[in-house]
Amino acid sequence: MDPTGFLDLAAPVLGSGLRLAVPLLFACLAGLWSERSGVVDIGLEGKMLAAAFASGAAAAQFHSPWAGLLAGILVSIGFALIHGFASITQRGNQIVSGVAINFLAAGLTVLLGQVWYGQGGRTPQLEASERFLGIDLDLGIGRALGESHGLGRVWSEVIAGHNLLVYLSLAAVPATWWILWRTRFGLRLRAVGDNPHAVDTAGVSVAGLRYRAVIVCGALCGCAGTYLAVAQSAGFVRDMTAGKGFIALAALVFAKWKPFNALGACLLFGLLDAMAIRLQGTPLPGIGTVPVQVFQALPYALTVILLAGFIGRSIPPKASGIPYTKDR
Amino acid sequence: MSVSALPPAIEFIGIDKRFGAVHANRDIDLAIEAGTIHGLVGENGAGKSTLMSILYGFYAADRGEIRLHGRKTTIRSSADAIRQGIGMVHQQFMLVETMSVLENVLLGAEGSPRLAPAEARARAVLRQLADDYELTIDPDALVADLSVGEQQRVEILKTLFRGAEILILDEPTAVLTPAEAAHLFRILRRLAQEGKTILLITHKLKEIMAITDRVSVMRAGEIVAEFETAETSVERLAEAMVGRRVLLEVEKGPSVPGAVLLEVEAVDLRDKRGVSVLDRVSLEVRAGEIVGIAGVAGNGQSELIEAIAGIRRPTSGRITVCGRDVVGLGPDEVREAGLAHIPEDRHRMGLVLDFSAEENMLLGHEDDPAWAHGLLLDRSAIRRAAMTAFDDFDIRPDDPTLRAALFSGGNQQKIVVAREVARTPRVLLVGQPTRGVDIGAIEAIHRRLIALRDQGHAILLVSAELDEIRSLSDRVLAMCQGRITGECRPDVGETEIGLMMAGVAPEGVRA
Amino acid sequence: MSSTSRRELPLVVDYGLIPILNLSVAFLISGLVVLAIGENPLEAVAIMIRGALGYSEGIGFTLYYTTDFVFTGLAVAVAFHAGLFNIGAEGQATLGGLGVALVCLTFDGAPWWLVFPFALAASMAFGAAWAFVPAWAQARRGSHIVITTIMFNYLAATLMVWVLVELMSEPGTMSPESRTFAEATRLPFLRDFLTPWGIDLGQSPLNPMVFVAILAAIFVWVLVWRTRLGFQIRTVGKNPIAAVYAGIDPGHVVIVAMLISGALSGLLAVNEVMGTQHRLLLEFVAGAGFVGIAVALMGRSHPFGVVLASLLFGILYQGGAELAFEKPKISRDMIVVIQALVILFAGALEHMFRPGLVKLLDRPRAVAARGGA
Amino acid sequence: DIQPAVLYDLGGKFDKSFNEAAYAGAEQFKKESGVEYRDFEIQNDAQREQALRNFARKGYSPIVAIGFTQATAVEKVAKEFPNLKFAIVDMVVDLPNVRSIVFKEQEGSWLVGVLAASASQTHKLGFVGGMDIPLIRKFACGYVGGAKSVDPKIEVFQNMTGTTGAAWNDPVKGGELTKSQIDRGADVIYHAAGGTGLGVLQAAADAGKLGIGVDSNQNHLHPGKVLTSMTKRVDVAVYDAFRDAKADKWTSGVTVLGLKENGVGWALDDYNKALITPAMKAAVDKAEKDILSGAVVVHDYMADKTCPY
Ligand SMILES: Nc1ncnc2c1ncn2[C@@H]1O[C@H](COP(=O)(O)OP(=O)(O)OP(=O)(O)O)[C@@H](O)[C@H]1O
Ligand SMILES: Nc1ncnc2c1ncn2[C@@H]1O[C@H](COP(=O)(O)OP(=O)(O)OP(=O)(O)O)[C@@H](O)[C@H]1O
Ligand SMILES: [Mg+2]
Ligand SMILES: [Mg+2]
Repeated sequence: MDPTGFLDLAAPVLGSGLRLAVPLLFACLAGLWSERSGVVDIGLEGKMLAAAFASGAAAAQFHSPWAGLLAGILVSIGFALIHGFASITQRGNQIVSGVAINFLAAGLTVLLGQVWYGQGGRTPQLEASERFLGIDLDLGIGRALGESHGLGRVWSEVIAGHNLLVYLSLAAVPATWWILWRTRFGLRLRAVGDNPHAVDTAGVSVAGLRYRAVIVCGALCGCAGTYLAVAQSAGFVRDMTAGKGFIALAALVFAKWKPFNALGACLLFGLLDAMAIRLQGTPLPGIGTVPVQVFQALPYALTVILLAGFIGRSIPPKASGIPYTKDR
Repeated sequence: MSVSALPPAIEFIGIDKRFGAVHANRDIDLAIEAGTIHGLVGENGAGKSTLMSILYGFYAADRGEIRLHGRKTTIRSSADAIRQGIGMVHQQFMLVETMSVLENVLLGAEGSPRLAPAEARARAVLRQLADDYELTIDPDALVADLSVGEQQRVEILKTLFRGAEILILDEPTAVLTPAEAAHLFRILRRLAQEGKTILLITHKLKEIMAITDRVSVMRAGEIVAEFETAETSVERLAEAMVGRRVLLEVEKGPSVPGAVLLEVEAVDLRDKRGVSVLDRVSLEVRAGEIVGIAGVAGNGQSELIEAIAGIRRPTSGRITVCGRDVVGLGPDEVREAGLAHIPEDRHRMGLVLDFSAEENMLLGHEDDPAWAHGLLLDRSAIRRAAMTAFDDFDIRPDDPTLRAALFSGGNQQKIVVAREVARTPRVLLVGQPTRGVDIGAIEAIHRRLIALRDQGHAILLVSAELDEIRSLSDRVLAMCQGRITGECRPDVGETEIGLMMAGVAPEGVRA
Repeated sequence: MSSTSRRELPLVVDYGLIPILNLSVAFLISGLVVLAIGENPLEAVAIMIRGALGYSEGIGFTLYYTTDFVFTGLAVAVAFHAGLFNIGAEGQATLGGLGVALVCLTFDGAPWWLVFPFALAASMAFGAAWAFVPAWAQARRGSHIVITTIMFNYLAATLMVWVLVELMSEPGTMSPESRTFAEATRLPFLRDFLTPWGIDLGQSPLNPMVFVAILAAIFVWVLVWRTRLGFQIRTVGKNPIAAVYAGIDPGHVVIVAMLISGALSGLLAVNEVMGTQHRLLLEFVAGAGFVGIAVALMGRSHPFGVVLASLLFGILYQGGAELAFEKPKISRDMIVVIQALVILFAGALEHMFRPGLVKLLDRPRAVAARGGA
Repeated sequence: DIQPAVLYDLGGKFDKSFNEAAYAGAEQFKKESGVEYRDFEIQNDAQREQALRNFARKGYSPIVAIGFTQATAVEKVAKEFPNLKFAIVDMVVDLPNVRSIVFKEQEGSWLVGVLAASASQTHKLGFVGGMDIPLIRKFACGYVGGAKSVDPKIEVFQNMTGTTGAAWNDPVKGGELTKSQIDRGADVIYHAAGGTGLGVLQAAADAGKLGIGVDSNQNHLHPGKVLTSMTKRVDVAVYDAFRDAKADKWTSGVTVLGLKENGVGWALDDYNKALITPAMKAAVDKAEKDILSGAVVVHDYMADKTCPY
């Protein structure tokens, strides 16, 4: 088929893939920060959910998406600190703590939502002015490329016109890389995830580093949650994270704990999802129409195959998951 | 040397430390003159590491004070210690293996928030240090890829980079080859001459005699003796440590070699990256003899042992144990063929530290019918066996139900040895049998190996300790870059063996 | 999982006092939340306890939930001993359900004691099969078990919808669920046995699987601590290098351990499908797979601990249901919060009171140990 | 006086769908009659029976169970308590003391299909379902039928959200599904996906297209952007059950609520009247008349698990 035609077909899918990738990307980077410092976090889901609720509520309360973002981030950091206290200060089991965080968020969001708004945990529906909507980045380029087909369409649907958080998530990737691999803080943080004893004997506080990492993790989850409730949709709905936290975790392993790989992994997941959506109900050449479930299963099945086929072993930071004690 | 008028660099005054009810350090008084090298010896668990850890701010003393250059100081954390100019090279290295030498040196002493400038500065300093102390090492090398000796150099560089005036080394030579050790000592002397104060913990009394100015002996948490090195002897130190006379020289009769039990023929081995680590290695070990392999660590000895034990599969060549070709067999099958293996790293391979001692006795033998009780394991049988082993090897504490991690290195090593010799294997592979082990334990282990030889077992010994090689072996092979570079009788001089280890075989040494 | 050198305490303290302290804190905080929404916390706790343990029917329900959690908890625990984190219990149990349903529908009408063994076998076989691919991928292809098991949970759910909608649900019915099994084929309820003996379990769905659960716990204990396989599993989990040295093939052990783990998860399905619902439903596992993770870790991966932790969660579920029923103000979400707090304080923060207690009473044994060295 | 009770399905009281409608009905009854009622949200399948029995033991009656998954439990418990009144929505339980209320969703869907087809400029419509289960296919089938009756060549894209409970609470996914349908040209999108539907209506509104609500009247969510809502009066069903019990007019047996009984329909109010042109109004009124007169028989997917349209 002719290139423009193909682009017309691909552009929407790519755009949708990107939109679906954003929350995964935020969460995945969050996990990266936490686990690079040696704190395993399966509570990403819960933090996202809590943030989604907080941002939804705050945005409605103060009629500003920014208030939402702020609240989302703060609340998520709060949850992150609980996890930090349990796994860093108390040397508790990090997975149990993560599970607890997930339960806590699932219950508390709906509970408070019910008490405050009496809509079964839903936060009030947000006006356009209270949300992060697509910002017009056309800059004439879209027009120059020819409005609504071919490259023009790619520009307007894949590159331009997304909401602020989308670009923020993309910016977070190089930022994460730069901080972790180009600064003192990053050096120490990666070190503490690999051999905390080395950091300790070098006279740097292990706990201090890990707490800071956990806080960044919280902030990023906050962005993820806000994106869900205040950008993608117009308010919080119970359990609206729908397992994205776990997919993000998968992406993190997939990405071998590296920022740019994380970008790739999340885009891949997003794209697979978008394709699954697009392909639903369309007959396959040769086979004819296949059950919806085939396409719904596609992203998960492909992930497994890719992992077993191409990715090979991915080794987590050596000290991740292990509480730090001075003696062997 | 003349005792200077100025106050000692370090003074421990009544230092006392308990772990739970373990009295690790009892009211320690110790003064160390600036610019001297001070030795600290004692059995496993005597309290040496603890005392040093206190000086380095890693543990807090329960009582007592520390003075540096006469000034009373409180050292609450490693950070404090570093600020006070104290540097420590720990028993197990404190390095981030996935990072470069440069990053490891910088860690915690970066200076600027951005790395780039800090790295530039560090490179310059490293170059300087390299020139001053022949501490040459590629700053961009990944630590994981370095030999143990090099890794230790990194540790020393770390302390110097932080401008340490007082240097603590905990068993620095436990993992070094003679050459590397010699190199290390040259560096230490240089540092001492420049007025730096050095505290050296080691189990090797010869080293104490060689480079320290003074030496203190610890036993059960106390300082039981202190000598001017010049005025003491290995024997007196040993006696002070253990509290009884110790036989340092293993006395052994001549060997009566029998049939060939282990035969290695033209074995090649490439690692994952395809680099050749064993190059047409051939050797044989007969019943009733100990063959020692001398060589600088990382020249294929470990790989050779693992290839024979069935842990690595040779790319080509034949290996026969008791006449059975074992190439391609798994470790368990090789064991059945009559081989036992004391691995060189007990913590990494020889033990499961979280298992009880008796469960460690099972490792590799879990499907031995002796332990079987129908489908189940026969706990009482295992317990009985463990008990006998514990008495037999005098392993302390005398409680096989304790986690292996709670035993000192010496006793941990005895557990491994006990397990491996229990089934009187025909062929025994022994790697670094006495690394990090106190002389009491060394004596016991050596005796046992000789006894096995005399009972007609074939023993292949790999050790970084030339002394150990020479005192135990009946024949010595030298290895270099994966090749056997020479063979000689154990009584030839260190220099010849050294040459062979370097890959140049001077004529005449071939026996 | 926990720090290597924790100074040991008397078992009474470690497994008695500390958990009780933790639980009290959890309930204290829950109490505050209850207070916040305007109910009397003490009354709430009373209702929970009474609802869960106060009368025989409640106990029946409590034990019924416990049964589920024991299976998934043991499943996660076994994997843990091999150093594997099996998040896939949910999916494995789901597939187990498929197996049970297939057996029961094929032999529909046959007496239950005849079908039972096949149902057990099928549930375990299907559960194990669903665990096999992730295990194989981990062992032989090095792909991370956490991801693959997560993915297999989704795949299981998807498969179920298709099977139930396309194959099992009969025309005319709205619901994507299988035909209900014949009376004779269902597992009998214990209440039917016990009423003659004067024990009235009311209408609780407690069925013989509770005994199977206990057997499973004993089996796991024997397996892990009394058999060679168990020894090999633990060795691989604690020190894979030592395992290789010992001649154990870690890959092989990983696969076997995961198969056992999957089979245990599968057993949950017999309790639910053949024992309680008597038909195959969508999402009948209802999160028990994830509760299993908490249960396994809180039980320190020890079968006995797992059983206790499962009991705790059984109480929370049943007591919680009663509480939510009694107190309209207290929604099911409130119950989730309470569960979360329990997991947090009794699980993640389990060491909070340790240091204090250690100071109080120290253990001579460990001391003698090191002193002697 | 009576002690009515409602038992919601797993989706919960506030699922923006039939459970919520039931809640609304109960509340209305409470407001009008001043009679208190009890309700309960189950957490897992085992609690269905348990909760029903709890109500029954405490003598609650009538007890209304929402959702087809309750059938087995209702059957059991209703047998145990023959002198209490039970009602179940969306499923038939054949017992003397049980009132079964089922709806002809296909008829309501047909009507909104007609409206959608007449409102569409692109001759492409969208449908977003929560999960690929018979009930949802029933909605879809009627919708397609109605649309095709207006414009035989019209294309209807269908998407299902997911395969787990999350599928009913995933507005983000719902939004993406909708966007994708819009990208393919759809300009009117109908949802039957509970909470997920919020995302569907949102996405349609954001893109300046039209959405169609379901179950309760959702026109107000995005004034001028929701073409209409297919109302399924579960609220009425619950209300009637309570009222009949109170007034001793209780009747057991099967009640089928279709167009004729005002059990299903389409919502017209201030929020959307600007969207409904006279022509559209005429078209839908005609369709309504045909169905009532039997001239048009809307196929029920459940009958044979196929959709002829
Ligand atoms: N982290 C710890 N926790 C509890 N007890 C400890 C700890 N570290 C050391 N001990 C106790 O203190 C005593 C001294 O230990 P230390 O490591 O100082 O001995 P050492 O002289 O360094 O032995 P080695 O020569 O084997 O290194 C040991 O017997 C041990 O019982
Ligand atoms: N984490 C710990 N908890 C309790 N006691 C410990 C701990 N670590 C070490 N010890 C004690 O410290 C003493 C010395 O232990 P250490 O590991 O230093 O022996 P080692 O000979 O140095 O072993 P290696 O040199 O092989 O590391 C032993 O008696 C041991 O019981
Ligand atoms: Mg030591
Ligand atoms: Mg030592």
